[in-house]
Amino acid sequence: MTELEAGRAETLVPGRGVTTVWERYRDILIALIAFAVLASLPLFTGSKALLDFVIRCSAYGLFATSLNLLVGYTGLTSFGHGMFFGLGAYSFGLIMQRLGVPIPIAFVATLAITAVVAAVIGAICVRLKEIYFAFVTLAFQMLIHSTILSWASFTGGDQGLRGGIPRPVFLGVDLSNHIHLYVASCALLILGLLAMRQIAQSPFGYTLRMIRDNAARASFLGIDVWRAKLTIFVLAALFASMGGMVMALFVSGAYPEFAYWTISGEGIFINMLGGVSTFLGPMVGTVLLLLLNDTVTRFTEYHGIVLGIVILFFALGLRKGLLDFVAEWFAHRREAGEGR
Amino acid sequence: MDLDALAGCLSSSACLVTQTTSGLIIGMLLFLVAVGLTLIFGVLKVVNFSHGAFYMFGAYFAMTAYQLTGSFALAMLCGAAGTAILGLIFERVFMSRVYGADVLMQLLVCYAFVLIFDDVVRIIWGPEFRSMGMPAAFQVMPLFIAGGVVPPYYLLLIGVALAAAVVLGIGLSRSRIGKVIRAAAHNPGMVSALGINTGLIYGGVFALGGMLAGLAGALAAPVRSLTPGMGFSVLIESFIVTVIGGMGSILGALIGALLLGLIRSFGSLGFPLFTEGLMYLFMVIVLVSKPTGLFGKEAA
Amino acid sequence: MTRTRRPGISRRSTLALMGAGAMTVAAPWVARAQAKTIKIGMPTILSGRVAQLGTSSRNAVMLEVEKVNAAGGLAGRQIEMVIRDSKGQPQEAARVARELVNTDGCELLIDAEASSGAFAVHEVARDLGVFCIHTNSETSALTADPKQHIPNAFRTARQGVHDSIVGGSYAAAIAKAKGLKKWATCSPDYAYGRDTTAEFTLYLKRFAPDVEIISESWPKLFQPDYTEVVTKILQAKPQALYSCLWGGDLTSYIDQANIYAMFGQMEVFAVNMADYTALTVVKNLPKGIHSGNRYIKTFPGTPENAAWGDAYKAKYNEYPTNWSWENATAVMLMAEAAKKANSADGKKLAEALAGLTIKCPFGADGTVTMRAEDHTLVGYAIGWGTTIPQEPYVPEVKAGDWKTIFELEAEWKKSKGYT
Amino acid sequence: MLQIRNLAKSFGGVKATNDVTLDFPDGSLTAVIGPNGAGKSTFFNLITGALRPDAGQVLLDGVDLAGRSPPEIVRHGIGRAFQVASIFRSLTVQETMLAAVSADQRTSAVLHKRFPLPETRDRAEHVMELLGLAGKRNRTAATLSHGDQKLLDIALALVLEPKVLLLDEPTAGMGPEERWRMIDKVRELWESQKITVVFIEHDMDIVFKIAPKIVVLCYGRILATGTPDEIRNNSAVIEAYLGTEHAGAAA
Repeated sequence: MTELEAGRAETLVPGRGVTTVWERYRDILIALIAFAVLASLPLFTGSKALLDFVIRCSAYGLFATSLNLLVGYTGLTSFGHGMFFGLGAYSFGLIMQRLGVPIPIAFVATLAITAVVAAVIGAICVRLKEIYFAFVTLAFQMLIHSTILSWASFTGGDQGLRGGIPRPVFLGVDLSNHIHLYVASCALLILGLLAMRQIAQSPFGYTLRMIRDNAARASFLGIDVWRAKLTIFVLAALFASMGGMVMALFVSGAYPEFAYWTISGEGIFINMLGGVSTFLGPMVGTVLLLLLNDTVTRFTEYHGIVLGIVILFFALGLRKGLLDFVAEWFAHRREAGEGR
Repeated sequence: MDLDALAGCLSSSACLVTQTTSGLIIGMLLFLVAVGLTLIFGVLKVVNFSHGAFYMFGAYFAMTAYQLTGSFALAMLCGAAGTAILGLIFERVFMSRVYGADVLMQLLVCYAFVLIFDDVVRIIWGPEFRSMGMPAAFQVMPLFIAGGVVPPYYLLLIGVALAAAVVLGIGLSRSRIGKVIRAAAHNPGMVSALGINTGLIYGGVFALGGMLAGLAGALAAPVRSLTPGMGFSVLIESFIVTVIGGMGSILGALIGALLLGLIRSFGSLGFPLFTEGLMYLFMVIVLVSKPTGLFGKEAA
Repeated sequence: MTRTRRPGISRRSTLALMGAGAMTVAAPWVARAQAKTIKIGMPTILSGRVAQLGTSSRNAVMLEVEKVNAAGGLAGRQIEMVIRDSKGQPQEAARVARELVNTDGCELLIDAEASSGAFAVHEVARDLGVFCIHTNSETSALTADPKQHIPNAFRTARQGVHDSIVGGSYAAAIAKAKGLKKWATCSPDYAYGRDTTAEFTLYLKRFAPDVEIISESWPKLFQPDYTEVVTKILQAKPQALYSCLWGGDLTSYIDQANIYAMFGQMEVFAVNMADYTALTVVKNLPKGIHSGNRYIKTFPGTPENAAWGDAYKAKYNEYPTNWSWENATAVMLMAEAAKKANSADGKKLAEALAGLTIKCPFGADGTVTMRAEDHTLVGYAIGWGTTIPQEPYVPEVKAGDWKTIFELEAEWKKSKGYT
Repeated sequence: MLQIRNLAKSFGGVKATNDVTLDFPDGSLTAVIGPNGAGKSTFFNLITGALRPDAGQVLLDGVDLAGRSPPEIVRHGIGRAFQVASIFRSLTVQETMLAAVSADQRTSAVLHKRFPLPETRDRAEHVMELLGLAGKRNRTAATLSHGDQKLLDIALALVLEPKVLLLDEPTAGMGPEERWRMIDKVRELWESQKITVVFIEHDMDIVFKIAPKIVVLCYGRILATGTPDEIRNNSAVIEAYLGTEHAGAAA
């Protein structure tokens, strides 16, 4: 039992998860650089399509990364996360259309509405475990989708919110201007990612990891598992809702498809594509999926077959997301190098 | 909402009979699809998201066979046998590679095939919707039972589905193969240690599940239009059925399917604009009060 | 990757492939130089449940574009169509439309989307100011609602309310003649189904005031099984049934209602029956279903119309759909407008198009007009008749009267607060 | 002082814990033994809130904890380790300890600061040193040896600074030599930390050697309590053990 013989001198390296001052501010620095690069993009290219692409990446990226807080960090596989994407788009669109308040107020109000709805639904859902959690979230999603379709007088039914979403100028920001919308989307994406990164690296983030690994043990450490799960369910919903708002601004409307289960499915797919064990995996997955979608639809209307084969390549070939694969590949290389 | 209509129907025997049989018809076809789903989950622990595709292939196979031969019986046989073979190949070549992997990986493989199969159908049979047509033998006046209307073709449909339920129920509980399958569901390691080829059992169960879905598709072909992607809404409904009834339970699938059929047939009277929503509401209620479904067993 | 082969190379080359993929993907973002050709972008539905209609839209457009190009193009510029699949999702339709304009350099748009997609593309047209013709959305509000109105967008699709006025008056005449007082409706539960049904019953009751709707059914769009709907209608025992189910849903419904012998028990008015996609597919089409015309080559019964239908069939080996004529009309109108404006510029085209009347095989009197006030097509052939199970499927079509249509449409707009 | 009063729990008519009354004075070290199925683990589960008792009281310093949730009971000062090491497989040893301290300091829901909080360091460090896990601080828990995983499990309980520590078979699944090392560690901890320790153990040699007090459970009841010598000579205990051995041989 050599392992128990403690104190065998191993070199003391600064531990993983032990933050230095540098690390504390590293994320903020990276975020600032990323934002600077993205925001200056319009200076170098006149391509509106590229800007459109980044806006869509913001919407889906916020959504997919927030889903990863549930799937990857907490082990809660939600099949209904898309409901908050739809909820964000609809609440924001409806508030702007009906009340005509300034955009920041509508933004905050939408987040508040999302929080309340997510708290109610989450309180019911997080009691269930594993696949049953997935089922019940899916059922709620479909219920909300059905409601949007049925409540046509309020939501516009299958036609969605028509007539455009008004985008009055606030604080000099004019979101009906393409560049302004682009920069605002990038800002939301970066701020959202930064906030989610903070959640993931906070003590609460580690509480989530404990729950994912062993919820029963976590409760014997004095952690209220139900409450922690509910908290992250609501937090993730907020970021998904932000993604929905970006999408609503982009298409200047909201459609029932935003609240359909396929959005949740795409979120899961993005996570699997990019990888769930790294923070930026879902972001990589988002870019991959959107690139794939946009290119394939340009060349063939049989995109189902092409997309299907790509998925099979990931599922049967790599067996993990791209970033997970790359990370492991590097780890292997390093080990091999050390072994020599 | 139209609760008067619902109350009116509940007090009329003709309406009761007709709507109940209509619920039965919807339910029994759903049962055929759902029982395959639940069987595959029960034994293989895989949520076969591509199950709807087998229903679709069953319908297309049946239509093609019917157009070539003009024989209804042969059409049904082709629908069932074709999908059984397809299921076997699908399981052996692809699904068997992701057992033990993350549930999400399995779902992803199934999702890939939903996309691929739909496009394959589009390439072979074209994007337009098709119709098989009702065989002349069934183009007869409907029967009147206790004031309710029942078409003979639907009697056949209910009969076939009930027969399948009985054969499955007895087969699984009484026959040797059934016992091996149940053993494989509970303890695959033990079964393979006994020298039984689990791969064969898994492939067989998948083929059986696919066959049942294909049979449902074939039976539906004369009365439903055939399009690529037709399996999708059926998949969603049979999925609800299995969740309500309890994943892995055959009795659960039967009861769940009948409940859903009745919700549809009576819901369309009382809540014509929220029939769909009613099903999801019911699903939420069942899941919250008993997560494993009405007849599901608590996981050990 | 010139290294020698060894384990692991496959992974590396995969990564390299992906890098290469990213480059080719990036390529489209580099705006291409303007050619003399004019590109017209067309988002439409080429996959999923209604792919058939999108394909028929594409077919019709290509048929007409060939003619225009042979005749010298759009104000001297050859047309190049860029047609892309939106999968029937509004957000994809919006994205594709933007991409067509921003990346592919399309100067004009033909929006061949179904309703919700059309509203999404409409926002893109509003945003980018690009010339756009909606060819398939029949939802009245798209052009009738002044809030939707923009100078650069038009519609060549039939308009729901026109259909309902003609259908309502036709059905009312039969209701009076045969004494059909108790009616049921069965329509798909989405905006088109609800609006069209409401408008139809409005005009039915207006022309035949003692008609009563005793039962309504709202199956979901693409619902596979209608058993509960069929039995519900049978229970209600109406004398007549109205339905605006369409395509595969309609044929499913007919097959399922058939085995309940429903068609012998009531008069059926199915506005979307007289469409070749449905007519040619249903195996046991009951006789005597009343239907509005969608596209039928015998109505209007002119040689031009018959010739167009035959040319389409000759080229694509199937009959045109309702969406086909609507898209063909869009190209015809653009060609004439370009002639009039002597330019293919979107702004000038739009100015020329508003109020333009052209000769057209689909016109009730041989012409159709793009009405100036609300940018929607009027004067197209519209009528109702009864079906038979073989060609010509609808032997006699009773044409609707455009004078009545205009009067009632104006009234309807007022009642909706649109004028 | 942990006092158990008339604790009872039955499963479908079978009394898994039947009217158990016991005292565990502060700073005591007690071994719980009994044949298989005697209800030892159930007894622990009732005390820690994993199971809800049908009747009875679990008094810690006079506060009744019976029927409360595991987090609540933990916060009152009853920590436990499991028969099968219950750890967080993907976290490193150090992360595990830091997160556990966070949980104890009620900072496990803190969002605005980075993990780990500075105030969690000393305690985590202390317990890692105490159990000899400091050298393996950067190892992922899943990659630890079986023995180290059990130590980590105990460390998890200990880092909460409990008043009472319940150890469910700390030596389960270990080889003979490893067992002794583990049990020495437990004894050492008990002596140095001055806490109440209750442990379940199968190995009689171990029990009789180190436990000052022994409780024997059988069919959910207390068969006997006392010092090793008293237990060794208790006829009921001997019969119970011999009896089960006979029954086991027969089956």
